[in-house]
Amino acid sequence: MVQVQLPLLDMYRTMLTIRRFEERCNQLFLQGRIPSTLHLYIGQEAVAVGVCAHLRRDDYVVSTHRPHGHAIAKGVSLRSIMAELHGKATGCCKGKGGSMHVGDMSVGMLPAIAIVGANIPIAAGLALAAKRLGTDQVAVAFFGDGAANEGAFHEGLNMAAIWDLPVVYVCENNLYGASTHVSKVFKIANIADRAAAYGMPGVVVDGMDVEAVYQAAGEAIARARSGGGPTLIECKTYRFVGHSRSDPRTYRSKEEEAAWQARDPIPNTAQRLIALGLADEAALAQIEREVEAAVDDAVAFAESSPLPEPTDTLKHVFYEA
Amino acid sequence: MVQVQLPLLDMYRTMLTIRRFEERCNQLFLQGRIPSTLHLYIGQEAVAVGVCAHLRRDDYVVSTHRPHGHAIAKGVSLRSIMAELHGKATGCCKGKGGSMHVGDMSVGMLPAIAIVGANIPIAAGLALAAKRLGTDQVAVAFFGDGAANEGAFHEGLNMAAIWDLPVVYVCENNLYGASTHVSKVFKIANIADRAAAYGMPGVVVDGMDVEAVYQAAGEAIARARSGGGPTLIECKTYRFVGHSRSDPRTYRSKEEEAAWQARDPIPNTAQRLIALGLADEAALAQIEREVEAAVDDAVAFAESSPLPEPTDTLKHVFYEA
Amino acid sequence: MARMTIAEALRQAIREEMRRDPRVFCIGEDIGIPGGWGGAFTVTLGLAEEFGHERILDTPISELGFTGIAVGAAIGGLRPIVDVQYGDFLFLAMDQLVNEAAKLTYMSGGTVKVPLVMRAPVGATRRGAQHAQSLEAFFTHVPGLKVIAPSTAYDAKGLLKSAIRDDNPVIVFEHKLLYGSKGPRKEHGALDATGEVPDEEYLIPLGKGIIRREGRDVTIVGKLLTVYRALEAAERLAQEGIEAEVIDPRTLVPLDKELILESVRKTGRLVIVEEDNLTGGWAGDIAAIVAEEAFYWLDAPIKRVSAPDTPPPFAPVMEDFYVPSVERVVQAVKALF
Amino acid sequence: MARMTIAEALRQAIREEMRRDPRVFCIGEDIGIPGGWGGAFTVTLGLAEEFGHERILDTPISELGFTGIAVGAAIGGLRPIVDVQYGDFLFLAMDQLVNEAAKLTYMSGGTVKVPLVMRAPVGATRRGAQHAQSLEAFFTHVPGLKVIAPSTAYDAKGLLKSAIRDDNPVIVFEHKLLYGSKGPRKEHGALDATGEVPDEEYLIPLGKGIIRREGRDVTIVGKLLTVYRALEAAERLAQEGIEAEVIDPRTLVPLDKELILESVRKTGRLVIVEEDNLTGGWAGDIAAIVAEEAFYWLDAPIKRVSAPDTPPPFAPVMEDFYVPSVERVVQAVKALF
Ligand SMILES: Cc1ncc(C[n+]2csc(CCOP(=O)(O)OP(=O)(O)O)c2C)c(N)n1
Ligand SMILES: Cc1ncc(C[n+]2csc(CCOP(=O)(O)OP(=O)(O)O)c2C)c(N)n1
Ligand SMILES: [Mg+2]
Ligand SMILES: [Mg+2]
Repeated sequence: MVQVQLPLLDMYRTMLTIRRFEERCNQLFLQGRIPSTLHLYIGQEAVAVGVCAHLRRDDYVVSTHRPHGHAIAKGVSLRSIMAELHGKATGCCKGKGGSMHVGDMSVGMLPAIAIVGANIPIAAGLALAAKRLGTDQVAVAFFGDGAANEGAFHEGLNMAAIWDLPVVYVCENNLYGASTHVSKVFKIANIADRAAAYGMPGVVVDGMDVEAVYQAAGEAIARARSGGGPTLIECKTYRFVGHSRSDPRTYRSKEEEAAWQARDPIPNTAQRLIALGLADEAALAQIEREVEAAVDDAVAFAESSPLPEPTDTLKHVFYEA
Repeated sequence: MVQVQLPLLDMYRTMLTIRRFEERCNQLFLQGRIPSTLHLYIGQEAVAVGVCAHLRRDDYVVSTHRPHGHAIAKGVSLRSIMAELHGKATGCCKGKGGSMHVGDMSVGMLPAIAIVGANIPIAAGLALAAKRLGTDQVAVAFFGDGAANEGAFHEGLNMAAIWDLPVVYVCENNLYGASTHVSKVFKIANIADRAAAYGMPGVVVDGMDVEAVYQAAGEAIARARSGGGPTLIECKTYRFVGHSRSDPRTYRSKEEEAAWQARDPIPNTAQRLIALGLADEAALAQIEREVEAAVDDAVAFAESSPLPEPTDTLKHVFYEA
Repeated sequence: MARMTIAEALRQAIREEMRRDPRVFCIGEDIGIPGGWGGAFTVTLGLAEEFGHERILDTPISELGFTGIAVGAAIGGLRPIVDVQYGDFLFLAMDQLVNEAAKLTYMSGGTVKVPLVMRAPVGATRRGAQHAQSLEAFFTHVPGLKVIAPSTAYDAKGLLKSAIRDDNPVIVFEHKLLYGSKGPRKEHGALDATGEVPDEEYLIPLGKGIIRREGRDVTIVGKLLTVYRALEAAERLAQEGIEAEVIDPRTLVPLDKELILESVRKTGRLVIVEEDNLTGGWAGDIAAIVAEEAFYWLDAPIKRVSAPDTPPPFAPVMEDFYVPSVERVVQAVKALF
Repeated sequence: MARMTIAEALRQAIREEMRRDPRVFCIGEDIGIPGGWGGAFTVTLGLAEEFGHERILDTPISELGFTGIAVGAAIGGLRPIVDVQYGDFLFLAMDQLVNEAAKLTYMSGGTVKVPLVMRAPVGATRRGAQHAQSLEAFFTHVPGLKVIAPSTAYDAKGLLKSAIRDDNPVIVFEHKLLYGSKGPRKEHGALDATGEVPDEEYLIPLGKGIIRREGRDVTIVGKLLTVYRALEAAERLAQEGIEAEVIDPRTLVPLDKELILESVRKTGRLVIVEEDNLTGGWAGDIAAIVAEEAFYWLDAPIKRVSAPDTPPPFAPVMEDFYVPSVERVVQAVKALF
């Protein structure tokens, strides 16, 4: 294994930012202060963060219905995400997108695609553009276990493979597609094994371990960037919360949840940081305060932002230079 | 390997029937006596015949844009196929279908589906019905190498696998999807290896050898019938003719064609029959005459059959009991 | 008689038909998972307990695939009720619906039947562009498909039962704001579409529309949610002395054309209200039929009140602008006088 | 000036735009295979020789996937020209076209652009139900997509060039009987749609229709093949003293509504002719627009001459009944007088 210099403290901060940001979203949602539905990423932070830590600003991320974590890890501003969730004109999509479509192309994050699996070929297309334009950008598609049963997965991975596209496919296997357990819809144990069907390398990673994710993603991204083609990385992970708003999670056991909670990447990384001497309790407390402040700021920004005009509905159907 | 009693003479006759029938179709087409386009099966006869030799009348076959061979092997009458190609009211689809949709459910042959890959989930559905109704019927889907890159392949095979459906997937890898060579669109050598992605057995068979096909299909069909679930069989084969009407085949070499022609299952099977003492030259000549007569009869039937009424267009949009 | 929501009425229809005919089964995502939600809007909740997981069949997320499986199963002798969680996902399954389900009877010269029901929730509910579309016009345009769009609990039950017994593919559009889904699946902005449903069995034949309100001055045709908008508009118009007749076709294919034509021949004026985008919408078809077949009875232009030609926006303030309001219906009618 | 077929004109448009802009590329099945056909109807024949296989990119048979790749490539800075061999296969790619390509600009608040061209052959040509459909109405209904339907070589070139330079997804419908494809790809029953194409560069802006024939008595709107049917009908009607004005909108979205309205205001009568099925067709939309916006100028009902509500049948004798004939257009017009 290659020895890499881990930006562990940065990754910790980003994971914590995602966590606190989403906890706040959930509060605001339950208070009726943000509309719609939310698919929270809580529990899976190590995946977005471990992968995106390698990405340049001009690299691409294409996400799903559960995009907040990817957006934050890719550098979309908390303010613009929070404003979007509030349906405000200052949102990253000017209020047109909403929770399931947050994104900001100025930092390489495409508005997320909420059709399960549909982001997979799109990421290959971004990679094709990068390859053709000679930019050495890499595209990353995040998607769930559920998405791996969509035709788009099959067609997208195959073309990525035959054309050696600079794309990394990160399958976040959190054991459930909505309420459906993976064992009901896969006869194989590891989704990563499907990579073989396309002549692509596939790896399984502990998605609760940000260092492991960082390691595997680093290899895949370096390979993609240097012309070595795509990789399928399966991260075994878990969402600690419901699938979407007010999901009572009665399709899974409290024991299962507790076992995964024990592997929460955030306290675990905090301990690692202390053990490695990269931070002490005071430094972590300071990060916590800074993160809270950033989330407060995002909420304040969102709440004080103007609503779109109703007639803004009619704008942006077509692109105007 | 299980020793099986091969119905080799019957299979020879059926292969020859397909060959002669399609040669005649091609002639009639070139003479402008049948309209439209034709996708001929010439060269691949061993596959349809080796598989269908195991099927009961009430088993299902779901075919593709290239269905004549499957239809004949499954027992659709030559007359009704030929009449269909002529656009006659006596055709197996009353003239509504045409070459790409021949079929006859009374012998278990669904009107063929000309959307590449679309027959794959449909076959799984027929198998699901058989399983639920407890009929011990088996469904077979034939499809090409090209179809294995459609999303429908992925979704269909996965569900067939997780539900242990009595379906056999027969991929006829004839090296080309239209003009496109498999090496351009697959990074893997054997399509059968994709079965592993679904936890399904996959086998590679010489599709020019009717005995080999018979053997592999027999095992897969027996497994399906007895509740053992689906199989993916890849038959390596070759179409000796163009993809469709008047294809000059300039995308492949004469040498390649010649090499495969040398493996023509029809003369090869004739030799085997003689070698095994199952037939002599006279018997084969007799079969040849009978087959020719059957084709003549089909053409005569088709040509003397009435056209549909123009207003028949309006019938059968909805099913009437 | 029992008062129930549309979700409950649909569930009861499915339960009764599954009891009546062992060939009927449900197939879709998250429809029968123990502890799950009974589909995205609770319609199949509890059915797996009665009928087991073979008949309430949970699938992978493979819309094209499981629709194709339903097509095959229907041909093979079962009677599948398929669902997608949001109508928007039908675009993934469209090949199986349009090229296969709708055409196999025809292509086979009438010998193959495909008794399949496809249920799809439609309508904008604060979820943005990919979970909000109205899909009706994409499917009314496909010969070989029947299309129903129930707006009351009574109709939902009676029509769905007929759809299940029909020997053809039938698409059922259900409006999310009309389900009356409860508990965690309750929808913001939902209407109270509960209604009385008889205890005894009944069917509503496909192809029969209904007059929801009688009137002599103008005909308003709505479907699903917009039936309610039309009725509310009619009340307001009545206060100004305009008596609107409100028609709910209930079945879009086959369409009860005569009901609409008769009404227009009486009123001389027509407004069609739908939540879908204006261009290419179903409303255009109704307008075209009337402009051809009741032209000489028309006293004024035909008006369509539809969503604008934009994708559904997310922000509530824009979504409320997007979805046709009662006010827009009132204005459209008044413009005809 | 050079005389050429539509297939040649499309090819020339692609060639010129590929020379002009290195970001333009073609992606589809069998489009650049050496010794192959240049796509199903020869449009890309020979282009791989000039531009190489990276820019004439042959794909697996994966319509959803390569359409999605084109969406991504467009966002990433390229300008893909995608094709499907038959329009009927668009149903497989519909999710990427409707839910992604058409909506990403909107969902992103106008920041993302998707400059993608999707080419699709339509029309019945003796191949049966799955290789014959007219797809226009499925896509004119989708906000965020532009739609063109060229019926002459001149228009094909000028419109396709504009489509390639457009910053939005544009769907191009091409009629198989108008291509003028040669050699083994020649179509039975094809019309001679060859025409003069200038040597110097020109563009035809999207959204501008054209009057193909002037007349004062009735307006006939056609598109693609039915423009020719309408023109032939007009000649026959002229012999009976009825002067028909024939309009070819060329672009379906954005529609040159004014051109049609002005004509109807002049003639007072409207017949719309299209090869698509009647119910839910594009013709209904035109009828609805006129019934709303030119109602007071109409002297007679609006007539649609369309295919019946059946899938396309195979047998020539039925297909000929299915596709609107000149005779049917003539009868429809005469019924208005
Ligand atoms: C094509 C499609 N089908 C169904 C849905 C509804 N849906 C939204 S999220 C979801 C589960 C997705 O599971 P997975 O891919 O594992 O992602 P996770 O939610 O676990 O992050 C489903 C079924 C959808 N959005 N798109
Ligand atoms: C979905 C779809 N895409 C494209 C086509 C056009 N087409 C017809 S046959 C064919 C090649 C199919 O290749 P393969 O599956 O290998 O079957 P083969 O023709 O070799 O028997 C293509 C591209 C089609 N009919 N359906
Ligand atoms: Mg999951
Ligand atoms: Mg092939």
